[in-house]
Amino acid sequence: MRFGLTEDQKLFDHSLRGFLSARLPLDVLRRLAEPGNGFDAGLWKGLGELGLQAMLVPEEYGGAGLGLLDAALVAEALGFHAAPTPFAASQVMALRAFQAAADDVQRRIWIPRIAAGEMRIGVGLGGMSGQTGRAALRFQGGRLSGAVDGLLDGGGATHFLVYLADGRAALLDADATGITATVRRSVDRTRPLVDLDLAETPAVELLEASNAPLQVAARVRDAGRVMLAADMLGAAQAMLDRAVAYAKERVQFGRVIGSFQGVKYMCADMATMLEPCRAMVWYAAYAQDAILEEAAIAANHAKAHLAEVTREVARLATEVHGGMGFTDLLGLHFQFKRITFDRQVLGTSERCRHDAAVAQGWIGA
Amino acid sequence: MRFGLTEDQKLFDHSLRGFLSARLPLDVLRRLAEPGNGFDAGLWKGLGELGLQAMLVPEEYGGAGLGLLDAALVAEALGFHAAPTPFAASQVMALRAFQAAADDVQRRIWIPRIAAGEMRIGVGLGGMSGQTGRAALRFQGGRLSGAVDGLLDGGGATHFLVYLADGRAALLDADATGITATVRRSVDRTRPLVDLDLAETPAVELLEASNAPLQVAARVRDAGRVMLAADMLGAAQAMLDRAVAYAKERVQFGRVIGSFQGVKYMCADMATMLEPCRAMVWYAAYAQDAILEEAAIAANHAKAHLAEVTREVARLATEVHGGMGFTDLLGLHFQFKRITFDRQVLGTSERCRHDAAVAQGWIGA
Amino acid sequence: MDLTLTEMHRALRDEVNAFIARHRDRAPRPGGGRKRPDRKVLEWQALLLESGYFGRNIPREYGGFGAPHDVIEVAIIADAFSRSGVSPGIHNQGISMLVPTLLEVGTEEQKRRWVGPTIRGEAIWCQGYSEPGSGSDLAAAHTRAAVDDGFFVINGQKIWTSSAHYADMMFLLCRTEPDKPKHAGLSYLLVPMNTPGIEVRPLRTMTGRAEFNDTFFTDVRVPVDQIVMGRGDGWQVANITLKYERLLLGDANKLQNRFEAIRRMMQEPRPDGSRLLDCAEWRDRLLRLQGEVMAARYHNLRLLTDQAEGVDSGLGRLIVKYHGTMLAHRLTSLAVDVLGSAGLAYEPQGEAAEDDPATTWHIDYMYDIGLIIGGGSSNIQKNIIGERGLGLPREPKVGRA
Amino acid sequence: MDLTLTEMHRALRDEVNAFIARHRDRAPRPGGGRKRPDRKVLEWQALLLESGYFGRNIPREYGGFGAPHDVIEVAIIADAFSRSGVSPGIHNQGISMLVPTLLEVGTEEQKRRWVGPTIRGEAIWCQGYSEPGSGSDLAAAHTRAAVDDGFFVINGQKIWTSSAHYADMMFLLCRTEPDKPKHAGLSYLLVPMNTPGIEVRPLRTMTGRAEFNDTFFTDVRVPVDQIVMGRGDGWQVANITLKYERLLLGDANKLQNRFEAIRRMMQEPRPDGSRLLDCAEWRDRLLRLQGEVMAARYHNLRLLTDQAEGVDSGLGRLIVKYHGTMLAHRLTSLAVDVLGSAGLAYEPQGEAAEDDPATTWHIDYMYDIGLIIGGGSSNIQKNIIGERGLGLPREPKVGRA
Repeated sequence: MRFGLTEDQKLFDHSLRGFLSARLPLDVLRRLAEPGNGFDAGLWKGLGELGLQAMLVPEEYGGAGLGLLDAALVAEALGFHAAPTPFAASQVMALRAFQAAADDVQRRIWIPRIAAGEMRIGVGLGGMSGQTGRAALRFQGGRLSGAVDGLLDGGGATHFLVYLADGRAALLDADATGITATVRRSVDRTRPLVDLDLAETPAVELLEASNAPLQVAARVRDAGRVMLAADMLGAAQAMLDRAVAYAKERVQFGRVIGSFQGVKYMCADMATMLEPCRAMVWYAAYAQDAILEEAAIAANHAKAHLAEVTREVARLATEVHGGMGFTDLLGLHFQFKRITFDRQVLGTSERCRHDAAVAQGWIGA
Repeated sequence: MRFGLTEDQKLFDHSLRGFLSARLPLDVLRRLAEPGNGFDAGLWKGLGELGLQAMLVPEEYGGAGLGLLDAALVAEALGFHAAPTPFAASQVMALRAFQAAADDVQRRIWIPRIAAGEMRIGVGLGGMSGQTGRAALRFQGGRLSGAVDGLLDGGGATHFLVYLADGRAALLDADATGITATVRRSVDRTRPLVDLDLAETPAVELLEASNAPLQVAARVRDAGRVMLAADMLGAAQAMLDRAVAYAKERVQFGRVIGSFQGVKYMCADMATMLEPCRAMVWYAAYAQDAILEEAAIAANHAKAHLAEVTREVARLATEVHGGMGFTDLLGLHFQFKRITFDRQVLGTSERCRHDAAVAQGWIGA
Repeated sequence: MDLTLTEMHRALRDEVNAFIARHRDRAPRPGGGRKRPDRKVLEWQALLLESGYFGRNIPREYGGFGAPHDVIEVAIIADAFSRSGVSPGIHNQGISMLVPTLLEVGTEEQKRRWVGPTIRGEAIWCQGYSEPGSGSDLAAAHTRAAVDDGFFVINGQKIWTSSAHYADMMFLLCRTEPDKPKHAGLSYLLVPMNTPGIEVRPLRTMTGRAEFNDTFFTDVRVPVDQIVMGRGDGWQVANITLKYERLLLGDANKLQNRFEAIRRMMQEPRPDGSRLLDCAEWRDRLLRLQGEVMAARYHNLRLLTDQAEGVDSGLGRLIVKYHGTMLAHRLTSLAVDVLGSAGLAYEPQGEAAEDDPATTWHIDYMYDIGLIIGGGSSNIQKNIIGERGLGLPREPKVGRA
Repeated sequence: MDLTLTEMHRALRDEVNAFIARHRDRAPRPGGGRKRPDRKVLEWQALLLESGYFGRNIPREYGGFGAPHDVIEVAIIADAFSRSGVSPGIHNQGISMLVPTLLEVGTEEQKRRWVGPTIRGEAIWCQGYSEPGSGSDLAAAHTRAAVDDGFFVINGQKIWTSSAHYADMMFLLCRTEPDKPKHAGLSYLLVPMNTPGIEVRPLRTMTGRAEFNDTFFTDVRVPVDQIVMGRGDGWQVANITLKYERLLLGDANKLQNRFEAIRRMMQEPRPDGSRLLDCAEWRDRLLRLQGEVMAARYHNLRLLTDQAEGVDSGLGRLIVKYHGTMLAHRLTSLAVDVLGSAGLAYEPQGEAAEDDPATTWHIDYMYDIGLIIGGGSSNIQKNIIGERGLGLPREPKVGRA
């Protein structure tokens, strides 16, 4: 009946942003980002108290039973503040995997633990996501061997959820035998990529209760793509806001630079590109729960389009700041790199658009 | 030893532009363009007197023996003035076809007639050029039947040169039996497209003296693409020049609009895009004669790149003129449409880039 | 966020589809707008109004259907007509720009007098804004109206009056207070086009057609009560009209219709049996545009919700014209490339030629540039977005150059 | 137009190729420039100078090879080194910017003193232009130099001094005539970096590295003859240096090298055996860029010809920086997309990390934005192109905002 946020959503968004703003001033962000593993126990705890870890979990398992649109607002806020914490994979993709492919017993055991913030789950979709890197796993006798690169939210993870080529997913304990998790610091210091080498590592669980495992995997991937789109939206909005603020302050040639059409038009161009993206992210998130026939198309286009737009915004916002934008000093680069990371993982724009074409039946998979 | 025009070339260019400028003021251009057949006997005669029809013809056949770079300067000047006259196909592509695939007798008969300006030859490459439309011909017993669409320089043609799928080319008399030539007025009123329907039409000559007829056809096509690139360059330069002149005159908000960064940057963007195109066209033209191993790559990239750049320049130059640019009054649209025509014929940008990839051996033909 | 369809919405959707199926033979060809509506168009318009598929939210007392605002209803109706290819009714400047302006700031009498005939297609309006010397700088209008014995006496010239040659009325921006500062000296008058002293001359554009006119005023007399708001308020009223014009120009439904038409072209087999949609470089170009059109559509849903809730969308609204017209031109750019050389054949004068999709795409390819320029050029839009939307400072004033 | 190779050109090409084959083991790794040249680099530089493959057209009396200008020769040499991947010698700010400036307007003594050591890599220069308050508005420099007893006494701060931490000398733009108008009050001084009172602090950028420095001046004394041209001529000299900097920043050879590297990446089989170059949407993206790089290369040949013939290329020269840096960023944009998630691993601190192509591409992707901004931002470039290149009027002056 309406296209917009509810009062509850606005209030929640407001309190989350207030928390992040107070909790992550630039000097703290610098300190937390330095190790590059994308996890800080204190921040994790604080976000848990705000309900972030249980928000999507159904009420019967102790959660708030909210939808992906709510999660997108969280991802947007995390992107805005470049928050170094697991979320998109750990609290959204992994949960969705459990909901869609775990059996009753598995759900009853694990979902409450996710809701309680006891688990942080690094997720690896391997080749299914369009990511580059290794993705060759053998599963035999309950044990997993091989390698998979580029897991998301794998820094500080208690568990890993890795997909096999057939769409089933294995849950691994991060401390299990035969597991070597290499946390690679990335361009985006706020989130790492994790490479797993596995030698006869026992799987804690195998999620195989779905009749259409590859479709379920694709839905998990799409939910992740929406989260990354939202994250890019937030990061780009932060860069635009700061560029506009800087343009109102900085004086060159005896004038505030924002009064020059050259700078003004850069800001106007950024706003014109970015503003429609907000509705697109909302729609794509909402569609994952409520308009299933459009879910894949919307998710893939959201990821691809946001990647194109926010790359431009990231460059232009840096340019508006002139030399200062290029320094480390203002910390603007945290959002710049956040956008870079989001664009490059779970499939580049070309891959996402290809998947959108497949979802519309234009071409075969 | 140097990358630039000779004094002779500059002088010739100057006199040609002087002629066109005097001969084609806007009211005359309007009148000549109205029928849309791309031919005016008076203009043709005048250009002949300047040597345009014989310029590429070797001296032994009565011509000036100049190269494709000279022809590119002519094409650029014709594009600049949106001159409604055959040239690219009639005087360049057709001549090159004769030079590469006619036997000695054929050359001695026909090339002097081309040099004398007695022939105007519409050229149809059919599917080889990447053009859309019909291209299905049967050649049997010296007679041609079928249909081919979209011949260039076919308005006021005395002859048609049509390519068969195997790379041989048939010369037809425009008045021959069984020939129906439909001159289609195009968006670009200064040049039409001609559709041929043929029913047992006798061929005057068959050009089949080459051992590699498909390669020769591709070289003819590439020469045509360079001419179109040069034509786009000229048309876009005319639009840019006029936009800059307008921006220096027009007053809005109490200021000459060219003093606003908004307008100034549009002009700067156009110049930045267009200026390197000049060297590219020169190189591509020169390469057709002198650097054969780069000829195809340079020609295809020139056509594709000029099409992309000049589309932008055409839009921006119109925008700089505001509402006046959108009217018929200033005649700016003659160059706009010239660019449109050049872009759409002999293969769109995607097709030309594909051909450039083939020429580099990146992919198969 | 709630886009789920209620029972009532489902019923409406079925009802609209049934309506279209039952009545589609009575519908005129979509488009038009370059001629006075004929009897078929007027009858179809009457049927749409009566059924609540046009003017749905306009109060009954002014000739509308009087339904409360509901974004989903509006979307359902637009979608059904768009997918079926059946005319959704008349869209002209009177309906899209003057009617919402009058509903916002007109007097009760003006609303009662003009809204009904306008939405029924009986009263055709044209817009008297631009002048030869003031294209982007609208407020510099020189056309003046002096008061004489209960009448405004108008003298001057307007350009870009798009349907002046068959319009009944013009909404005119002119200078009535020459002693006041530039923006405070204007008034917004409603002028019958049959008033003596008005001369209309067709203005040919780059498309080869005369979609616009020059309109000349010599001692044209209109009663002083033919004014919207008061003397000197013209700039304010004009800006309300411009707001609606800019939303119209960036219309997301039009973008969606264009995208679908291009997709269909690319899906059709070519003479050699191949489809352009199977060429990855072409498909990727189409997909990029699809993503942009989707963003525009969802953004539009957001604006419609704001509108229904009486919220000013601010920045979200200000970007629409610039965003939509630039995207539209990129869509037609792809369309003409898809057509290739076959699209170049062009006979814009004949009525029938407008049915030829190739011709139409090339007209749109050029006309779109007119739309990028008209209704406030892209540079004007960027000033507005930067200054009103983002709060950046205005260009400093300088003396005359 | 004559690009055909004469016998002499062919001989040169063979000679260069033979030189490279014979000596390539003695060559240092290409790149570098973030450290002081080591012995290997200096010896290689000496060999190149002596062979005429570096400083080819610089007169012998100043330490060059003294050959007459010949575009083809220059192109042959650049091409041979580029294709072989062997270092073409040192490129730093002293060599690319200060040396041509001195050759253009330096005194005989300055040329004899500085050109030789600089091109040999013995004298390293840094550039003292930007200040915290004046990035784009260089002429607003506040760093001042007062004359005292035969010395300039310098006080102030410069930023973006890229090799200040190991440079021997700085060319400095500072205010010596505070009473004169903005542009007329500047001078261009040559300052030894070991002069007491200079403090250099590293400035970290978004890449995570400290490619630049802040440089502070406290009563720094340099003799009054350490000036290029006269007092108050600093803006003129600085603009000559900027001209060379902008040509350097838009360098077509660098674009070509990048393009080739991306092409090779896309031609390599991926783990599943497929090549990105076989995907038409990726290939088309590469081809678009190839076309643009080609245009830049040929344009560069044209500029080299103008230079050799002593002709000012005007507009053709003014566009180079803006065109080249924007294109460079689009090339790196493709490169990082080609690398995908695998390119994100990033350890910029270690020396070895710079050998990792993935890391290097991501550094370049960010550093390129620095180059778009530095040396006159894109907006500054567009002002220059519009005003000096196209003759459009300047922004009207206004009072202080």
